[in-house]
This record gives sequence, structure tokens and C-alpha cells, in this order.
Amino acid sequence: MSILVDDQTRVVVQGITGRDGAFHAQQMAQYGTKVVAGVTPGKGGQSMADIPIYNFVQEAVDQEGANTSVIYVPHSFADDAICEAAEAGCQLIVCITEGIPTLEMVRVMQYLSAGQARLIGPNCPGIITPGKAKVGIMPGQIVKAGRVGVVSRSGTLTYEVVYQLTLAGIGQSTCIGLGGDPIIGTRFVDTLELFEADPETDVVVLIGEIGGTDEEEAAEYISQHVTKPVVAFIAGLTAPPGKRMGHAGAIISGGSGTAREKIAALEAAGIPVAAKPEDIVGLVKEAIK
Amino acid sequence: MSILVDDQTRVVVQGITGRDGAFHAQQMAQYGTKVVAGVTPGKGGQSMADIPIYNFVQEAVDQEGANTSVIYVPHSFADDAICEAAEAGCQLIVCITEGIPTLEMVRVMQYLSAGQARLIGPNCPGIITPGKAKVGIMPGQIVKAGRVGVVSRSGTLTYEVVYQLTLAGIGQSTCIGLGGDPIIGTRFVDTLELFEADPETDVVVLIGEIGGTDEEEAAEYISQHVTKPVVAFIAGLTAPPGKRMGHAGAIISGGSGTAREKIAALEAAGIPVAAKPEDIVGLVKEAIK
Amino acid sequence: MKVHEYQAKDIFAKYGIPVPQGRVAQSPGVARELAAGIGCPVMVKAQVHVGGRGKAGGIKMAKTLGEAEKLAGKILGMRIKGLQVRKVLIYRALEIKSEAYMGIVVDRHSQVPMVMVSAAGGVDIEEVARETPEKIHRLAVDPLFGLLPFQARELTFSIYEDPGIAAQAAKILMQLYRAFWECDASLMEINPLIVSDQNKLWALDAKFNVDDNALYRQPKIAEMRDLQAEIPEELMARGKGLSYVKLDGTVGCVVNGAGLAMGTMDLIKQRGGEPANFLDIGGSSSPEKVTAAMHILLRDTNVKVILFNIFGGITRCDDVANGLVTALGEMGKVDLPIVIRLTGTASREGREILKKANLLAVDSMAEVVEKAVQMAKV
Amino acid sequence: MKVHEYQAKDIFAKYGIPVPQGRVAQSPGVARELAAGIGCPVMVKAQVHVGGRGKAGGIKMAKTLGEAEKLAGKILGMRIKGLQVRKVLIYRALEIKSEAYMGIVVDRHSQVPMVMVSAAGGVDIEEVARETPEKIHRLAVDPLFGLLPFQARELTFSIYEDPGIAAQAAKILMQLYRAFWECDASLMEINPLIVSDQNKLWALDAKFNVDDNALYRQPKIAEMRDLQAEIPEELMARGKGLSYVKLDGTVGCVVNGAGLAMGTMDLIKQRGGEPANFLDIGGSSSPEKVTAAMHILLRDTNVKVILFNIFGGITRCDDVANGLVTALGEMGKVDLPIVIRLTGTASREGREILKKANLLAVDSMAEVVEKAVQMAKV
Repeated sequence: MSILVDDQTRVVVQGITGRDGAFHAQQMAQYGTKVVAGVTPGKGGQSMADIPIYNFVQEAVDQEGANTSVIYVPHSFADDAICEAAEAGCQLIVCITEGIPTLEMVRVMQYLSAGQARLIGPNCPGIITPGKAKVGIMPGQIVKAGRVGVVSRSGTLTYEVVYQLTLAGIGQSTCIGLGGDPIIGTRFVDTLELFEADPETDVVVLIGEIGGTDEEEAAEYISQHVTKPVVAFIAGLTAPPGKRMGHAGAIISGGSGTAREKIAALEAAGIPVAAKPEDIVGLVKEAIK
Repeated sequence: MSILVDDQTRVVVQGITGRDGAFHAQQMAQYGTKVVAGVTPGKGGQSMADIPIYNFVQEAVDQEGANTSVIYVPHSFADDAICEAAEAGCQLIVCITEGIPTLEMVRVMQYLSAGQARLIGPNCPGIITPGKAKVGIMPGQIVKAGRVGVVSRSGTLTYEVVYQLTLAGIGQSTCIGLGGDPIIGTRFVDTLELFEADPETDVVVLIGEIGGTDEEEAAEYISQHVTKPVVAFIAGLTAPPGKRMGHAGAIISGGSGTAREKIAALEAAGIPVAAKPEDIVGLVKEAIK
Repeated sequence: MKVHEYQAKDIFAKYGIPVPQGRVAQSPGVARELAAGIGCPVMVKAQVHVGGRGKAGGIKMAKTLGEAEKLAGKILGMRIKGLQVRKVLIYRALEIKSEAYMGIVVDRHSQVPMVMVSAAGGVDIEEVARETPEKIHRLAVDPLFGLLPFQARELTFSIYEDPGIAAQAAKILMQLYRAFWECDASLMEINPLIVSDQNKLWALDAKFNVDDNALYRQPKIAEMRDLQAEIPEELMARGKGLSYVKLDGTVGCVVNGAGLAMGTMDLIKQRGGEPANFLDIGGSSSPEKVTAAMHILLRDTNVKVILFNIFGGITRCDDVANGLVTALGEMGKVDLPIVIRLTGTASREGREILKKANLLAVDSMAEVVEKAVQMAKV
Repeated sequence: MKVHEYQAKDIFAKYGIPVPQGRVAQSPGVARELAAGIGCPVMVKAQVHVGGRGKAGGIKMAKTLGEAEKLAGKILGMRIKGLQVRKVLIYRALEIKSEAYMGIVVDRHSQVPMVMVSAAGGVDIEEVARETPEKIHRLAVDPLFGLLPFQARELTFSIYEDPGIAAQAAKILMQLYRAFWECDASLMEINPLIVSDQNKLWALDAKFNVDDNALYRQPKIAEMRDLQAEIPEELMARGKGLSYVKLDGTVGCVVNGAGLAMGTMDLIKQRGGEPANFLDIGGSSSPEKVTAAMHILLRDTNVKVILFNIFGGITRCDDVANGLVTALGEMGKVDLPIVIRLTGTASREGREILKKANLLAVDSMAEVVEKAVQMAKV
């Protein structure tokens, strides 16, 4: 089973003729993901590494059975790409593109609310279900199939944690990077619901960072709805208040959003919080016991 | 029973301190309608002819149990008034105001689509259920309680028809003026559905005019869903194509919307169409038999 | 309200839609000067608010300056469907490889803006719509999001094979939608949208009707109204808040409400008469409106009788009666017979007022129309 | 990006929000001239990108021209929370009857703009939010419709008793929302919004942060960036597409990804070290970015060791290695020790490159942090 992506996933790559799109389309295909089509308006009819290119996502859905889109187009076109994928009937849309204006994402979320599509990202590394499918930019060689779900707002920090799990012999069911922007399509609580329902996930690792209140909401949600063990890590204890730390989302605003508050909320909900990334392995081992 | 308004109707008058609002609030109350509140922002706490005035429709709903709004505010405030009434929980909103920009109404219809409120108008004379309630500006003295439903896109032409029915001793269940603008909240098919379901209506009189295709859609709807007899009249046989005839809605556009086409569509659906207003009485009498 | 082609093109240009550079001339001499500035060949195009200008000879190409002057002289002063041409637009003639159509209207059925494109532009698009509707690609736009770029592309890729041209067209369509929405248009059209010999798109014609109800918030567009291009009586009527359309008959009508006015006209015709006009004095009618209505009708020398058909609602019959009496007082002697029908709100008071002025009102519409038709025949 | 109060007020004024007329001075003499033009009493207000200016003595009232000049001299050059004051805003002092608060932010939870108003403005609004949250009235705005007039009225009628003032405030709130949306703001605030002795509302202070991601489509606002008001290293970093925040420690960090960068800083602290900075070289890192990162870190004289923590994903480890080798080549001798961790995409190739340049990379984050902390202690 796993969640969101597996061997039923048929990927269309939006922006397949761009630098990142072309590289990662091949990386995904090499990992074994079914990359069935690419889209670049005006280049329909061409192909790239045996992947057929279309002008529109709708064509990729109709003619190649694509059900998942991954987006690498430049930031000023990304909002339109998301809407197009949703309109074409993609169930899952993974937007790797960073730099989309926040108010544009506000509009996109309204657009998506009328339909069935789930968005991951933007500004995220994507999703990987080890041995089955990789949708996005996560390095495939660091994961290992197993029964730990990993969800994170960060990119490389997720790799770090996943890599350490893999080195310790602990495999993952699905690893998801949600993205670090203020407005993202899928949040911790959404993925917790999916992991809870997934028979192939035993433990969930939640990797948060400063800014917003998604971790606090996750803590609340876990204490009410999640029966599986969850372990957490929060980055940003040393971040000075009010300073922007790369991600637009990582701003400590007002009285909430600090790492300390998030850790307190999680611990109050009975969730063990690792002091440093390498401690996660130990907490997961304990949880599995 | 009747439709839309009856003795359960509790009216809030938006724009009650304006010239038209003040006059018609009293006219409605004199007719016996339960006019429970008026709204004019900034005049909350005052009253007008014993009707309490509030700043907001929400207050009229919460404190006076208003369930129907009638709007007389100037055209540049009318879109906001409609949205406010919907948000406050009014089930029925009757907008008398004319001159609202079409694209503003396009937005308003989108706003209403998310909720439960029904809009009649704008630029309409309103609704009257003889002997029970009058919401709008129709002259109360020309109607008579009975079992004929009347629905029209026109104002005074409706009065004409209703008056002739009354003179002939034929009473009405409910008379509705839908308004002549291109974008209106309630159309023929909506009211036909209501009249069909109303045990107190035996016959429906439909009064159309040139422009749009509402009459054609009504003909189609009647032939499929309406078991009660319907008789019709269409104004505008002498209107030259392309000329604006007062109502923004009364423009003959492209290949459709002429009186001749509408009459043909209705007759094809087996609906008798009166050649002149005074013939309606005869057709109704025949239908009742 | 309609604006002229040259005005619509100015608006389009502001939105980045490519239009051939051009200017308006009101005399053959100026037309020649403009042509000299632009460089021949140029188009000389009548600026009037009717369709079918080409068929009527109002659109010509001039290869030389002399020809430009001559053609402008011919077109200026021409009458097209009853309207006099007072302005010609001069712009550089372009080589045309293909002609497409783009248009946006508010669709009454779906209650949202409807975008239409067709590869079969240039000719009578209404005929295309009737004969081969599948050649017109339509999209109902969600007004809360506007036309999205991928939607615009889907439309334009369906009418152009060349992706570069389709992409240009998508941008134009996006801008046309923006202009439509921001300018409160009721109709915007580019017909034809041409591909030039350099594979560039141009809006060769531009049509733009504005929603009259929105003019209050579009002051710049309201200023574009060309008073000379309108029928004086219709202009007077609008100035007084009346809605008037001149027709060719002999029975002048003053009615409150558009539906009742049309019903009255239809009945006049049925009874063997011919209505001289449509005139709706609207709701909340003041005495001044009635006076103005009388003045307008009396300018029409065809009118043999004036018919009032008033059903009081928001309009009060006493207001109308007062207006009529005042108008008659102001005008001195009115030679035409006046027949009046008053019913509804304050009709008793209205009749009292008329009675004092020795005017009689009847109660039924059939009766008043019958009377008027008979009097018009005398 | 933050803009200064005076810039925010210029934008507010364009949207019809009443702000006291004022101008900016960069010297006491100009401040005096401006005060003379405006008329005393005037306010003299430090223009720096931090809160708490009043408490720091950066906001003063001057009753005379001499006082204005003297106060401007005192405030200009003052340091507030580490930032030097280079500009003062001079505007007419107003009588204040009451102080309210208006603000708009994008709410991450509901994912729409959130409008907030409070009658308890002027003081520390964050304290009000913490202590008496019921005094702040909130509304999550449907972004597809924007703030509707009745909603604006509902908010302002809840904080003002006088309907006239509440109606004025509703108009201001509507315009503030329009400005927020059209200018791609991430935060807009009026605090305090005052009622003057003439019962007129004024935005006495103005705060406006712009979404950095939207600067590409807000060129006029992007131009407002005050380069002098920023930390030079942060400015350099942004110019190269890096994200850098200076801190006070000794371990300089170069990391790819904000989360990993923060995780690295946290770990440095846990192991007894102090991070000198946050530095995210981002995804798709080119060698040029790495070079720029090195240059920036070497400007900080506190730095005793440079730590690279790179987990390749979209970033390729060979790109980073090349960048580092190039940077070292360009810079000549670098005295500081460099510790490197490379894992993930193209890490083998990256290590090869480093090896040839006699640089060694470790595989684990714990190991590289441990090393760096020890070296910094030497």
C-alpha cells in the first residue's frame, strides 16, 4: 500500500523540457517510476528520452493515463500549471517549483478546493515510496523499503533523517516533503490521517521547523486521532526571532511558531521529540518494539 | 401554501431610510406583510413607522427573526446588500434596485452559489402572494387570492395581466416579477419547479419578452417536468432587431432571442401563447376547465 | 453603449493587444496627411456604430495618397444603415495570411463571461455560428479566477497549427479577457484577428460595447461616447433618464416599463396601427420625465396621436398626470390628440388632475390602443 | 522585504488612506526646513526596519523649528536594535482622541488573508493579542471576493461607537485590503489609527512587508528597497541567490536547505559551539554560489572555522566541490580550517574533486559538526 504514490502512479512531468524537469524526469524513470508523459506547451509531438511530450496535461491524462503530475516549470507559470493539472483530472499534484508568490498560492488553494486533486508543495522535494515510485527530487539511493512513514516541511533535513534510518537498517513506507512555504497544499495533519490508515506503516517520523502552527495542530491531531507511534524532530532552536531563515515559512511570528513552543506541544501530546537528528533512529527503534 | 412568500415571511427592508425604501416598507406593512426590521448602516437604534432599524441584516435576523430581505439601496451598494443578506441567513432576497453592472451581478451570483439563499431580481417588481404577503413594489390592490401562478420578466406588463385576471374573477396563488436584467437570480425554470410542487397552484401564466433564451428553456422544461397547464404571452414582436428596449436584457442578440422564436418554442412544447395580453384570461379559463 | 472601432483599438493597445497604428480623420485632406505619415498602402475605414460597413462600401484600401484622399472624400458623408459617416480611420494595410475570430460576451445561461474563438474569422461570424457551430470553440470562464493561461492556450491551440502563433494568440486572448472584465464590457470582439506575412498577429477590427449600468464607474469610457453618432431624440431621452427608440409609425407611445411598452407596441400593430416609437419612462417617474417625453414625441413629425399607457406601481399615476398637465401648459398649444390610460397606484388622484385639465383617461389598455389606432388613421 | 514607514505611507496615500502630510530628511537642516513648510508642532520619527522605535527614543514631538532641528540631529545617527538611523520622517503632529489598530496578514491556518481590528491600538498590540485576545476582532477574508463592504463595516462598527467614524474606518479598511492584495503584501498594519480632535481618522504609523517571492511582479515596490538600511553581507548574499543571516558565533556554516541549515546550527549549539550564521545555498547550486558563500563568510572576523554540510538532492555534490575549489583558488590563501560533509547526489564525484585539491570530506553530519566545534575552540 504505502501512501500517495506507488506502482499504480503514472506521472506526467510539467516543464519536462526545462533543465530541472529534464534531469529529474530521467532520474524518476531510472528509479522505476512510471513516467508516462511530459508537457511543454508548443513542444507537443516531440519526445524526451522516450517520454512523449504533449502541449496539455489533459492530453497526457487522456492518452497516457497519467494520474499524477510533478511540476518543474518556472515560478511565474507554476500556479497555472497546478490549476491545469487539477482541471485535467490528476489526483495528485507535486509542485517542486519554488518562489511562487503567497497570494498566488492563496488563489490556487481556492481553485483546488472545488475539485478532488491533492497538492503537495510548492517548494518541496516531493514524495518517494521506496522501491515503487519517486515523484520529485529526493535522492533515490538513500531510501530503503520498510514500514516507517516520514513527513517533513524541510527538504535536505528529510534526506538526513531518512538516510540515517536507512543506515540503521530501518526502511520507510513513504517519505514526503511538504514544502516550506507559508501556503502549502498538504499539511502534517493530512498525511498523519493517511499514514494512520495505511496498513504498511507502523511508525511515523514528523520533522518540523519554526514558523506557523502546523506542528502544534499535528500534536493536537495525533493525541485525538492517531493510534500509531509518532516521533518528532524540530529544527530551529537557535534561530533568532523575526529573522527570515531561507524559507518564507520559517519566520517566527508573534507569540507562536518558535521551536520551543512546538516541542512543548508535541511532548504534551506524548510524542517523543529527538534532541538531534541522529537520535531519531533510537526513538523509532523504541517505538517499533 | 403558495410559493416563496406567505404569512411566515418576515421581511427586513435594506435601505429603509431611502425614498423608495421608506415608501414601500409602509406599503408592504399596510398590505399585511410582516415587515419586522429595516437596515441602514449608521441608523441602527432608530425606527421608521414603528419598524426598528438596525445597522446590519444579521441583527435583524438574530433579533427580529427576519427570513426575507427586500433591497431598495442605490445601485452602487446593491451588490453588497445582496451578499450581506445572504451571509446573514436570509432564505429569500428580493432586489428591487435597478442599474447594477452586469459583471457585478456575475460576481454576486458566484457568491450566492455557495449558500442557500434564493435571489429574485435585481431590477424586478418583487413577489406577492395575495392576502398573505407582498415583498417589493407590486400594487397590492390589483391582485386577488386564487389558484393561478403568474411569473414574468417584466414589471408593469405583469400588473396588466394580473389585473385582467382579477377583473375576470380569477385569483392568483403567487405573482412573481423576475426582473429584466441579463443576469437574474431566479429564472422561469426555477419558478416553474416551485409552482409545479405547490398544491395551491393549478395553472401557471408565463409572461416573457425578447432577449436571452429563458423562455425557450422554460418551454423545454415544461414539456419534460411540468404537468400543470401553462399559458404564455411574449412581448416584443414589433421590436426591431439589435435595438435596446429599455431593459438591458431585452436585446435581440445573434440568431436567438426574438419574440417569434420564443413563441415557436413555447407552441412546439404545447403551450398556448396569447396573441395579446387580454387573451390570457380566456386561455387560463380554458386551462382550468 | 457602443464605442467606435478606433476607440476600441486605443483600449486594446493599452492592454498590449497589437493593433495596426492608425488615426482618425474627419476630412479628406487630413486623411491624406495621415496616410502620408503612415505610408501607403493604407486602409480607409468608416467609423459608424453599425455592422456591414465593408459590404456598404465603407472600407477601402488606398494604394496612393491621392487615392486615400479620394476614398476618404467618398466615405465621409456616406450613409450606412441610416447613419452618417463623420470619421474615417486610416491605418497601414497589412498582408493577410489568415483571419480568425475572438470574442467575449456575458452568457445569460451560464451567467459568466463566455470566450469564443474560431479559425473562420473575417466573414460573417454569425453565419458560421448558425451553419457550422462546431467551428466556434467556446469556454465559460469562472469569473472568480478569470481566464487561466492554460485555458487560453487550449482555445488558441485549437485554431492555430503553428505553436508560436498559438502562443501569441493565447496572450492576446488573456489580455482581451482582462480588458473585458476591467472595462465592464458587454461585448468585445476581434474580427478579424489576422496573421500577417511576418507571422505576427494583429487585431484588424475591434468591437467593444460597454454595459450602460457600469458607465458610472467607467468615467474614461463614458467620455468616449460620440454624441454626433447618435440619434438626437435618443440622446435627449437618455439625458432625462428615459429609454427611447425611434420607429417609423404614427402612434407615439409613452409607457412605464419596457415589457408593457413592447406589449403596447405589439397591440398597436395587431389592431392595424404602427407604433412611432418605444418609450419607457421607467419607475419613480417624476413630472419632468413626462414633460421630456412629450417634447421628444412632438419632434417626430410622423406622429399623429400620443398614447399614454401607465400602470402605476412604483410609478405614481398622479405624478404622470401632473407631468402631462405641466407639459401641456409649457408647450402652449399641442395640435395632436392625446389618449390616456391610467391604472394602479394613485390612479384616482391622477384622473382628478387630468379631469381638471379637461383630459379624460380610460381604464383599459385594449381601449386606449383601439382609440389611438383609430385616431392615427384619420 | 520591509519598506520604511514613509514609503508605506506613500502607498497608503495612493489608495486614499488618510496619512498626515510629511517628508523625509537625512540631515537636521533639512528636517528644520521641512518642519517650517509643514508648520509646528511636528513629529520627528526614525525610519529603521525595527519595532520599538518610540521606546528607544526614536520618535519625538518638536514644538519649534529649533527643537525639530535638534531632535533630528539627535535621532539621525542613533542606533536602534543595531540599525543606524539615516532618515527621519517629519510630519505635522495631530491631537489624538483615540488610537485603534488595523492589520492584515496571510493566515497560514485558513490559507486566506486575515483582517484584524482592535480598539486597543497604539500600545503593544502583541501584548493585547496575548493578554486579551477578545479585544481583537478577526475576519478570514474569502480571497475570491475580497473584503466586502458590509464585512468591513461589521468590523469597524465593533470598535467605534460613532457611526460616522465607523463608516470612515470601513472605507480605510477596504482600501487597506485592496492595497494588501494588489501590492502582494505579507503584512500591512496601521497602528495607531487615530481619531483626531476633528473626528477625522488618520493612519499615524504604517507598516508594510512585501512577499519576497512577488517582487518580480511588483517592480515599483522592489525599487523601494533601502540598501543602506540592510546588513551588507545579507545584501551580497541575496544578490547571489543565497539566504544568509548573520549571528554572533564562531562556526561559519554553508548548508543546502533551510531546514538542514537550522538543524546544523542547533547541533553546533548542542555540541557546545556557536553558529556564526545561517546560510542556505539553496537547490540547483552553481559553483558561483559556493564562491559567493565563501566570500561572505570570510568577511566575518568572528568566524574560526568553516563548515560545509551538503546533502545532495537537486543540489549536486560535484557542483559544490567545484565551487569550493574554485573559490579557494581565487582567494589565494585562506587561513581558516574548512570541514566538509558531502552526501547524496554525485557525492562520489564531489569527493574526487576535493581529494585532488587536498580537501577531505566526511560522510556524517554529527562527525562534521563535532570536528567544527572542536576546531572553533582552539
